[in-house]
Amino acid sequence: MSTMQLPIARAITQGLRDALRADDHVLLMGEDIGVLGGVFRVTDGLQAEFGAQRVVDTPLAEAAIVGTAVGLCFRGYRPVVEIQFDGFVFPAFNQITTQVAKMHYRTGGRVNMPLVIRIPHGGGIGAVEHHSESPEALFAHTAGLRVVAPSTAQDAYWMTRQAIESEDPIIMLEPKRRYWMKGDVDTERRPELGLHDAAIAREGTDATLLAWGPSVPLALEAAATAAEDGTELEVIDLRSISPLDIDTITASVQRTGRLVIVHEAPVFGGIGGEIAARVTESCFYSLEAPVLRVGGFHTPYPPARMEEAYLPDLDRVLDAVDRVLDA
Amino acid sequence: MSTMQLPIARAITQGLRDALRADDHVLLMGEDIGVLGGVFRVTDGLQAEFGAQRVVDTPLAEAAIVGTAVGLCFRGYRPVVEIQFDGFVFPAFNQITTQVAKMHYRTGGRVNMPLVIRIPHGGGIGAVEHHSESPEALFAHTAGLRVVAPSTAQDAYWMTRQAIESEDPIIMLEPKRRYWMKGDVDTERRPELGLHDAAIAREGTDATLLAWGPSVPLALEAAATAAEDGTELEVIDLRSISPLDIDTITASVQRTGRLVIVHEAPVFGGIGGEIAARVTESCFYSLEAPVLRVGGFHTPYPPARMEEAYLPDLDRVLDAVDRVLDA
Amino acid sequence: MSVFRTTIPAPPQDEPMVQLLAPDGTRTPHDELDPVLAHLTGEDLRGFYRDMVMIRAADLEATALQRQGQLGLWASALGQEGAQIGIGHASRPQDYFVPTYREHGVAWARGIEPMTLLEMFRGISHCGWDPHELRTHPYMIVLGAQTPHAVGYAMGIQRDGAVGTGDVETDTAVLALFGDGTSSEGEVSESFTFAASFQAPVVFYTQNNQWAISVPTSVQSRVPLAQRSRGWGIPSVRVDGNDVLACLAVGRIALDAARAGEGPRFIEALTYRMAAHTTSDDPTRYRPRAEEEEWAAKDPIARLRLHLAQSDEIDEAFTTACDEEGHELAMRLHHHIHAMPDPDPRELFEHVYAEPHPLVAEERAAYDDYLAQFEDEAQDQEGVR
Amino acid sequence: MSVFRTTIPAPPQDEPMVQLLAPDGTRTPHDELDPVLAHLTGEDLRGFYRDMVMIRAADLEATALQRQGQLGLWASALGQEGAQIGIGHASRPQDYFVPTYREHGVAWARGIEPMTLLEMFRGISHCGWDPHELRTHPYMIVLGAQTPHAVGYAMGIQRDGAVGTGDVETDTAVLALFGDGTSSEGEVSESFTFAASFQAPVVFYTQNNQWAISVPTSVQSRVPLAQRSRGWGIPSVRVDGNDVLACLAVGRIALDAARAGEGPRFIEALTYRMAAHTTSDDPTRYRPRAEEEEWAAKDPIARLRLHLAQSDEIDEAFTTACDEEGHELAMRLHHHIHAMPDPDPRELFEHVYAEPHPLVAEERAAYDDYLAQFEDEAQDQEGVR
Ligand SMILES: Cc1ncc(C[n+]2csc(CCOP(=O)(O)OP(=O)(O)O)c2C)c(N)n1
Ligand SMILES: Cc1ncc(C[n+]2csc(CCOP(=O)(O)OP(=O)(O)O)c2C)c(N)n1
Ligand SMILES: [Mg+2]
Ligand SMILES: [Mg+2]
Repeated sequence: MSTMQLPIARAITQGLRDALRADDHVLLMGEDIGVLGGVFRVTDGLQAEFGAQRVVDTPLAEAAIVGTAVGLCFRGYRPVVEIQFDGFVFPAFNQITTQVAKMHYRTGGRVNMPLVIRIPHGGGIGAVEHHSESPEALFAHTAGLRVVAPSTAQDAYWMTRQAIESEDPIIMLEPKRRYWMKGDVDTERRPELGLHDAAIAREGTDATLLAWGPSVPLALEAAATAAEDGTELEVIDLRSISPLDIDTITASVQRTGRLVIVHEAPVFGGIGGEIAARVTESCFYSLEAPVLRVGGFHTPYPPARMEEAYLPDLDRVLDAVDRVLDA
Repeated sequence: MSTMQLPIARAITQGLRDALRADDHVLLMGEDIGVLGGVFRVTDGLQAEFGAQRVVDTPLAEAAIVGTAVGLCFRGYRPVVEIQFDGFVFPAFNQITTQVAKMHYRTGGRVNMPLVIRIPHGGGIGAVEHHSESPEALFAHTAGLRVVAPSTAQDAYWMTRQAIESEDPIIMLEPKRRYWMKGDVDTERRPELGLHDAAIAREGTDATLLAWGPSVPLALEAAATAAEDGTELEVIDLRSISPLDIDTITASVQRTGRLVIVHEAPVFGGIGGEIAARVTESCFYSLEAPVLRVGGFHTPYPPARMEEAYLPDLDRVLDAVDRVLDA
Repeated sequence: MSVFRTTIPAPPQDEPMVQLLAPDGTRTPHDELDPVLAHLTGEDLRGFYRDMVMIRAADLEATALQRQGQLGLWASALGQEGAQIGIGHASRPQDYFVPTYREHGVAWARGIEPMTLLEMFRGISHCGWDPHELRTHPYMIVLGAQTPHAVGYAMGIQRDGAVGTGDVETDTAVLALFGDGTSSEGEVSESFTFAASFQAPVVFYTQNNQWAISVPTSVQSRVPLAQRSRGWGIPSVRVDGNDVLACLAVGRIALDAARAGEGPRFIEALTYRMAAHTTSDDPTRYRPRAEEEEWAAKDPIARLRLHLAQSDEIDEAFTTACDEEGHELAMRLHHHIHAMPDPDPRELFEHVYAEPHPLVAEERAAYDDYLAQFEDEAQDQEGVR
Repeated sequence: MSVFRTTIPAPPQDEPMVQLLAPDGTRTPHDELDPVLAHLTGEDLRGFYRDMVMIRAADLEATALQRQGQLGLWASALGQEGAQIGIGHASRPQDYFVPTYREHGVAWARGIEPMTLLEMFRGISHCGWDPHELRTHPYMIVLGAQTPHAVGYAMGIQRDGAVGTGDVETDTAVLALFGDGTSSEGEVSESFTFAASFQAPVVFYTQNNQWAISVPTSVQSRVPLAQRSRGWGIPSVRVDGNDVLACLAVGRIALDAARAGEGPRFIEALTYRMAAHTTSDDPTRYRPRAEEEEWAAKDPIARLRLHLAQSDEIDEAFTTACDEEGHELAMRLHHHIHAMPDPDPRELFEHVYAEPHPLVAEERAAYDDYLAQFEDEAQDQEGVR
């Protein structure tokens, strides 16, 4: 009864709705999230249901959206702010990096920042500049932030709930090009996985494919394709970028001996590098090939008619799988 | 005759002075850089020499400092802006990430951004919060920026010159706690090393120690100490964080078989991870131990009386060297 | 009266709006503005009319092209033609323009081909023109990020000595455009600070089209936006943005003041975004149809036509010719865009840096090798067949 | 007169300054402000005098402690005691304060021990107090970053229904403090926008101490800063910041207006930073000695003493007692700080997150192991000896 088929966007809507119902101190803020329901309609209907004091259309200023949310935390609220697109989080970068991340530490643990920053992220939607960014590495490097990226409807619901319940600030990266991908959602049975646990999305033995957010369906597709040729890939849906569930990753790599990491962000300086370094350190003697990374190039996100070449796709992932198996 | 002993800060001053002399379109902008000569006195005397139109005390707003510099590039100028401390670059993060980095690409190569952003960076000066940050990874991940970090007076002079001559935007991280460390500077003979070349600061055979900026003297000290025990460490002064001189690094690691990376920034998500991943990929069969990293912890920069524990020091570097040699 | 002052005339909403052409075409005389417009001939006015018709035609066609999948997105400027053509013609050739993403009329007045604008919306480039050549900044999507660029450019003009010499043919000003919603971004305020502090030759121009996507201007400011800049001592005016003549006149005064070295100015042009925010938007979700109708009655094109008709400066032959020319422009856009090839994906590696870059070179080479595999495979397969 | 308006009275610099106490101690009557101060007794005024003396003593001692190496840095508030004690006492206990890093007088008036302030400057913690308990935000070093927090807190007050009920004992307001230089930061302007838009119960209070390190206020604004907020329709006033009574009165009016639901207010308190920017600064490089002397003659403490002496509310016994108490406070600080142990370095891993975090736990454990090595080594060596 509590299970339904929902697209990811709607699963988040439901997560927000249930959080708003569960706790009077939860409130949503952002540009166009109220009357319009957000440009992706993720907050659709919520202002009508909870009123303009709890679902707030703010003035157009990201630093102040995040900055006022910090102030609301001090007053005991649990704000959930929406950044309209990944590329527009940068005006708020100072607040996120020097305030949100550091406030608990600054106050010696006396003040919590139960703040969620929702960011539709990633490319593949044919958009103009600044609408397809993958800035996760820019947040993960900063201690004090937690960074998560659901890839399924079920996770979208529950990770929204868990993020809002967390006493720490969470950057939630929503896989915008998968917003309308459907999946089963059970809104009643709490999942066993914690907010920061990785999931084995498919078991396999020959190599591990690790991905998050919008790249998980791609990794699964690659595994299905490889299986046709008799190669069994294990797919890890990372779910949490910071902290990393390094135990799940190393356990898998120790079994398979090989790791390919897929993400949309540019490879250079991306979180794939951190994972590769860590895995290599802990699995140095069980790794049979160097960790390979498939991701964006060291270029700005290109105009839409070139984005297919920029984004990891099935061929590029399988090419890396071949290389890691050949090594 | 053209060689003099200068502290790093003064070498930069001289680099700026000579650049201002060489090209009328060079101008300096920032907070307190004019009359005061900057809080570190790096621009000392320059406003008196070149006037307030070329050495500009700006209003107190980092986004506009960088943003107006972008506009000045469009008008044919070569602005050099000073961010007063590393922790205060974040209000300008939007301009740096979405404008400075992307403008050349956005305009299809029609407009250059010969802009230098000077940032005194790193810790170890006993300062209050936000005065000791190492944000290099947050810039290096963004294509379109170049990130450099001199560690000697000679490099401070010439990399300043080269950065200003570059047609691309440069983030120049200045080793603030080494500002008064002296070295020989030859202001006439152009060095052979390009702006983005790494330097072998000390040759060795047993393992490679890689560091940049303020950590280079530490790495050299560690190599000297290790040498007393008969261990010969090769020390690479990275000099350029983006792009990386990966050839110099891999050549060294192929010789020594071992690599320890030292930086002040938190290890998690730091550029050390990128280097480790790349080196492991290209030296998989010559590496005799996993690449180890010594750096800041996954915590905000702590209060000054704890920073000694936070920052890599001789013992922590030698401990990592021991571990990499024992593996 | 309290010691706390607002210096805003009470009630706060009371800000006069400069208007020369009423919606019914009536021309109100104006002591300060009339001399600025005195040089305009009937020919000039008809030219403005034609400009507005042309750009509207291009705009409607672009929306159609988006529906046909030829553009990824289109941000229509429908209804804002008066504000845009007015300020476009207020400038002098040497001036530098710093637009938003909805400045098609301004671009037209500055001589930028509509086709060039479409490149960005089609997704084949981020900017179709040479900013140096056309003295027009790239379209800007990060709201407000362009305003400090405008001020910086103006500071460059000052350093070049191209301000305040008294020669209007060479003294140069910058026009910084931004929307009513964007007025809330901190970078816009910082731009006011820099412009005021350095007395930079820059004119800020807001088309207050009443909406920032679904958010009305009242959320950004409870007092008329024109008043915002006065907190910095920057003189400002509210003008009827659907009145091309008033926009031209106040724009000319402001730009000439800036070029004369009198410092920055701010103009709020009251207008209306008649279409959706972009082709992705659905305005029925947030604004009443009645409001759209109310503004339709204030249309800038109809208004100028009525005015010109009243003074016999225009006849049906001319308006028909304009409409036909607009239609032809639309057809040209249609054909051009359908014939436009997609870029080679390898172009994505170009112009990341102005100078050589080892990582870009390495990734590009690896990508070439990777693509070559498929060509090899394809050849192999052909060999097999 | 041009259509371009500034609404700033000409000449632009002409902004009246509210003053109740002249530098010579003369008290000017004031229709609006006197009733606000009517409840104050001689005892209260002597209390303000004592407050200012105490905080100045603490301040001077902190500078000395920095010179002795006991503090890493000190940001002196010398000369700003009137502006700070005034606004501190303007508040009601339930109000929330959002300070900069130079708010020692405000902190004192709010009951924060000077010793607690020193923690941050000594480098043993980033903030010595509990913001919830003391209803005072941490000192903020990133200029302007605190102002949106203040507005957000005020938005929380609105949601709690603790505004506009008419009960001054529970209706709550927020005080957002920032410096003249900081007024240029975009986040401050965005805070004005949010505060105005939501009519949040927040009072912005700038101590215009004439300098932002080496940069005079004139670089931040060519018109009086008090006028800045009027661009948002936020009522504002310029007050003599060295006049503790005027600061208290305008502060009380503003905070009570905010708590009554009338929306935000802005106060510019004109004062002077008598000392260096911080102990790292050398003001002789940028400002004339004569300016310092000019302002010394307007000293807030001397002014109140003269006033109280004129009305026989104070005698030498009292001022001597205050001085002695100040001296004792200084001594207490001196002893406390010298006795203060350095924190255990392991504390650096604490309070990064409120909830468990595997990476922090891992790094902490590794660090413990690493430290244990040395202990083992030390023990081994002892064993050898
Ligand atoms: C920094 C930033 N935040 C958010 C957006 C998303 N966005 C695009 S247009 C828009 C509304 C802009 O309104 P306004 O400034 O009034 O200009 P208009 O579209 O009405 O011309 C928003 C929120 C953006 N492009 N940039
Ligand atoms: C965002 C940011 N930029 C720069 C600095 C460095 N800085 C510290 S204090 C200061 C001057 C502040 O002047 P003002 O706001 O007038 O306050 P005052 O120090 O005079 O009290 C500067 C530039 C900073 N702390 N934060
Ligand atoms: Mg608008
Ligand atoms: Mg100041």
